[in-house]
Amino acid sequence: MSKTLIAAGALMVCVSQPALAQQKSVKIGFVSTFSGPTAVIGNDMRNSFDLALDHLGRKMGGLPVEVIYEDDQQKPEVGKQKTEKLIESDHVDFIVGYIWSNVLLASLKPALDSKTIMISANAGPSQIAGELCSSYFFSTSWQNDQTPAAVGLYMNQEGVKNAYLVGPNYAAGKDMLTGVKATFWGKIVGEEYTRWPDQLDFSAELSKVRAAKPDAVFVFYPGAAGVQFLNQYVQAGLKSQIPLYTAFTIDETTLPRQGENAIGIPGAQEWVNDLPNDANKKFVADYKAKYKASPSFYGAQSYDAANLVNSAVVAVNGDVAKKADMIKAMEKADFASVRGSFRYGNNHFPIQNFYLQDVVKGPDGMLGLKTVATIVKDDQDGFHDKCAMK
Amino acid sequence: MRDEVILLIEQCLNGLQFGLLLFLLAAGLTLVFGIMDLVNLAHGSFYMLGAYFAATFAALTESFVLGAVLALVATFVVGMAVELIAVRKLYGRDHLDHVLGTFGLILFFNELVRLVWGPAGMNLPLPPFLSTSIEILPDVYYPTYRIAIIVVALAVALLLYIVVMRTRVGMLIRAGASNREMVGALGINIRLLYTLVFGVGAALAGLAGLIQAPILTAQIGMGENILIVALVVIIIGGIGSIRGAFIAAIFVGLVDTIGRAFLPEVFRMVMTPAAASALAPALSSMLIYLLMAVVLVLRPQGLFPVDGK
Amino acid sequence: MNAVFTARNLVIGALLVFLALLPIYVVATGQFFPLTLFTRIVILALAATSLNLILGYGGMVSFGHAAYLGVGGYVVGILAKEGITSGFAQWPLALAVCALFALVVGALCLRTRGVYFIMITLAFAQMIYYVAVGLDRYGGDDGLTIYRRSQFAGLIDLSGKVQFYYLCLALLLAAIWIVSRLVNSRFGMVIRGSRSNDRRMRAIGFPIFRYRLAGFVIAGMMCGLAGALLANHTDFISPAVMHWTRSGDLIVMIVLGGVGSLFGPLIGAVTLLMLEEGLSRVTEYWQIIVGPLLLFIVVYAHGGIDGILASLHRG
Amino acid sequence: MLQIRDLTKRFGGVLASDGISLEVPVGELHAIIGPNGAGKSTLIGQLAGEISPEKGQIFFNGCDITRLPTHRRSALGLARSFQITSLFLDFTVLDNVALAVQAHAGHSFRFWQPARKEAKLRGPARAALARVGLESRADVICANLSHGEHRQLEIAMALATAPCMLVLDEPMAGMGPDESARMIALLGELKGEQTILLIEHDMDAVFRLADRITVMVDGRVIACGTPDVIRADAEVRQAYLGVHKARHHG
Repeated sequence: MSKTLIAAGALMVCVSQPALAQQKSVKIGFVSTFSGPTAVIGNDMRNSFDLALDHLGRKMGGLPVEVIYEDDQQKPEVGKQKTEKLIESDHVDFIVGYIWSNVLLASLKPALDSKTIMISANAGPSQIAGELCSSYFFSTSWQNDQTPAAVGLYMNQEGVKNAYLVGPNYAAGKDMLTGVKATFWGKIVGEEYTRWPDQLDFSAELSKVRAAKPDAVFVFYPGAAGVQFLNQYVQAGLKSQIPLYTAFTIDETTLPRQGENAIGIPGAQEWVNDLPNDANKKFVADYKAKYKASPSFYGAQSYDAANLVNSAVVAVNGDVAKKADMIKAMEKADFASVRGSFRYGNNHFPIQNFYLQDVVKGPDGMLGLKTVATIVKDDQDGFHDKCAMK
Repeated sequence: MRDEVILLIEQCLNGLQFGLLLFLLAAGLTLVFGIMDLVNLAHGSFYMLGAYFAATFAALTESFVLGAVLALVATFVVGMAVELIAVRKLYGRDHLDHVLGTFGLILFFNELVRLVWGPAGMNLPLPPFLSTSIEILPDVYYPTYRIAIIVVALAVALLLYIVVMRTRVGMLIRAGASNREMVGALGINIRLLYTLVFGVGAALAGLAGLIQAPILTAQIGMGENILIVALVVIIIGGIGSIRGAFIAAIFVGLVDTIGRAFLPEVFRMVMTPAAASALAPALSSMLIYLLMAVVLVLRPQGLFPVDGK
Repeated sequence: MNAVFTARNLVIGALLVFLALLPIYVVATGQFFPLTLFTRIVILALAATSLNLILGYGGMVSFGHAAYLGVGGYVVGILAKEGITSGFAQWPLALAVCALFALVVGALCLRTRGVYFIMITLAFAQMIYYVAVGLDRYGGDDGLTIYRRSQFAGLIDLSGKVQFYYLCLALLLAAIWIVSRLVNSRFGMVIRGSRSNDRRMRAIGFPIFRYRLAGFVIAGMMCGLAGALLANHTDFISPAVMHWTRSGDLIVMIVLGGVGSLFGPLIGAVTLLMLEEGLSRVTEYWQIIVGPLLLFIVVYAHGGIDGILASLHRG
Repeated sequence: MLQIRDLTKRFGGVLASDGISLEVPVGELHAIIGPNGAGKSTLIGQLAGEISPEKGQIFFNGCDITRLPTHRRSALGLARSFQITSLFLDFTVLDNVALAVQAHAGHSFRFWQPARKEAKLRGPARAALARVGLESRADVICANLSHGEHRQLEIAMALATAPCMLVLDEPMAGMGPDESARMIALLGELKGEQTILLIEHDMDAVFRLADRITVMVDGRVIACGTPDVIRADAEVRQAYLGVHKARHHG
């Protein structure tokens, strides 16, 4: 049995190797989470990326596009392995995806060492915006601190005097709470970090929140944890007592399970499904038609990532060996982004608007997210001056 | 001062609720462990199935209670089926085989659930009468549903106690836990007893899972982390002892919750807030393992060792 | 009995030849991924071999062995972060810290038996896991990227993929050789005796606790070496390498390959990881196949793959 | 050689050892008999150091060993055989005995040289096997031995530790008549060379071999003396031998 397995293994290794770099297609590696409860996010990203390729006619700069999707299982070390595999075995020209800051941080080194252009379609840890920045790295999302900082500004506008902050104990969680604290003027009466990703019961934290009697609570819980936190917040009777402000806690992937609990809870986002630009209208309408569901901001950022790649490949007429030229093209952010136009800062993070969003019940009785106001215009992250690139 | 006392009371209730939930899981685990001498890592899979069944049946029947009852029956049946098809072959093997075989079952069930229900997980909405909070003391509110969990779990604990201590079946179970041959000598159909006990254990895990579903939503892999905590509970309590499991579960629930709630404050007194908020969550997660290690170092057979083991 | 060309020897021989020649294929084709994959397999086989010493020969079912992978890796990672990149400092320290950790854990755990032992070793692994989570300076939960691999004063360059692979393979073979010497020495006879009957061992006059503890420490150090290699291989270390499921993986490798067989852990590691790699390419739902397969092997193939091979010869 | 004073041990409410005192001088073959549940196994457990007494003392060669761990007692020269066969079943017969030799041949922190090639261990092991008549079975895997051979091997392992005293826990249990006869012959040969404490149900063997006999009932010593004295003791006849016979015949 073992003999055949080993033989099969050896055979597989051989078969899986395509002939060496004959450039007849653009190869893109896509790392995201496709297993476990947060696979919902990964699937939304994959769907949106695929939709973008449909819109591009499955060609970039005249070359066919090949995408290889890999599952990081939401684990840094797995994500790193998959990144290495895409680079060493599949020889991808671009590597895209990454929901989680810790997975992205672990995967950064192999990508940069091999000079593969990397595009984060979600995670934006402060280190990569600052001291770890690289010309090979681009973001189509935001730096982690920016969105909560926008929420902090909104809390100021609402006259919140003091707040309690709760978030998960990992790279993005720490960035998010730092982000709120950077802009929120009021007093922080308490701060809780919870075990990530396996703590799902927040009873102890909610009791402390209640006892602290703050004016407001700010939370960051992406994916499934956002469903659990919000449901428990409502069950504890806190929703009617203390206003809740969120970042990345309510979106189209979680809303079906949060239901009416989410109504009236504000959040900030750089993209909302009703932004009035043509690219966005086409994206949202076609997504709904193709997948019978609403796209989330994760999807929107992935859609943009595909278009960013396209802008680079088109600029070099399909000669993807010209990396420096492609990077130059990408720095112009010269494509129709679904968030409206934006530009890149020196650290390759977007300088962009952030909007206030809210959950409302549509005329058809369905819950959806809606833009309420623009919180901040042309916002740049606070780490770009730590980046050595000019 | 009053605020602090109220917070402490609330956190104790949180701990009690978590502990009782652990007891539901640990009771089935320790029964199976004690009677069949089987380390069942797949116990957490029944917890997960309980949650998924409840969410599905509640949606179908549009009744929370009916959904819960159907889910209990379903996990009981699935438990017995698993015993008949797979687990039965592991009796009498060493613990290493149990760990490995039931680890295989975990993988199987996780993927099965993903195939059947998809990766997103399922919500189990609470009926309106449970989704509020009630005044437990003047001006002190606590989620009704968590009170309901405490009541249900205590009732189950009492029922188990009566069954194990006062009935003929219970006598068999106790006898089985301390003396396998004796049960055989009494001419009892051991195979049937084992299948039933395994089914009951699965149903208890399913109960724990369906109880958690409205709070945590039903999720793939939800059983694994809590399974380890449940194992800690039965080890601290002494394998095979329902009483030990009960006391250890409440103890673990309280230690975990109180640690999580108050350790950060304690740390902030002696170090910078940044260091405290980094260290405290890690240390509070560690507490129950520390507790188990201390108990085992002092009492290598747990707090309430069952004779003959 | 002593025939050289048994099915088992042929398979092991073929496997070793394959491992030795792999880099030639890799260099010839320029496809480096198989080498990355097999470096990982070889390192995990080393970890499994160390666990096999206490689990397979000594009957100590440690469910927390991955902790040493983490401890060894973290020593390398932390030193690298603090600017000490010399392997001559990193590796001995990694082994020493693992030995100390194993000594403390073993001294406390070896008082218990059976399932209690399984669980208390797990408890210590979980504790060290959460210690790593709390190491904020070294990345906490997110892990720590190692920007420079261990330096050996130009003797060997760990960044060279082929060199690094051969180093790992050499260390694995050395470990297997050491284990084969150990288990047949006086010390090994005591360890193996206490596996099959520890009460009897005491009655004939062995203070077995100290021998078991020594075995526990040796296994811990060996696994710490695997940890140092793994950290260098992945350029990254995070608490996840110490997660209990990773300890479970090591046990799976041993049981799959053959408990208490010298080459069992290697065979198990290759089989398990190739199975994962292969099946995950075939179907997204590959675990639905692996799960029942594990159960099947436990129920019907006692002695693992090595046992099957040995019985082929006998039959 | 061995002195036991006022040994007391309670399990739950049951007195398993009720103030036992006993003395075995050098060279004696001393037998302990008693019905099931008389407390013989508990006594052996306490002698071996697996059960710790609540009260009382055990002296061996003049040293107080009451609180010593099992392996230290063995090192002092107190060897025991087990009632339920308790061997290393996956080792060969010679390996089993060699392990017993090894236990008394210095420490075992020797990590490198193959133990199976050490003449220092193999030689005495073969001698012990020869002593019990198992030399021809040296290379058989222990699990493949017959029941009687297991018992012989038990004795060989006890002898291999070069003991001052043997404690034999029912060496003839479950043996057929032929095997029993061989064992009685073996014990007869050992008698005189070794001080032996023999716990045994086989009355013929006990009365044939023992220099002195102690009779236990309900955790107490009810009589102690030469075989003739014991045979004549009315209390023993009533309390034990009668019961014993009844059990065998009924």
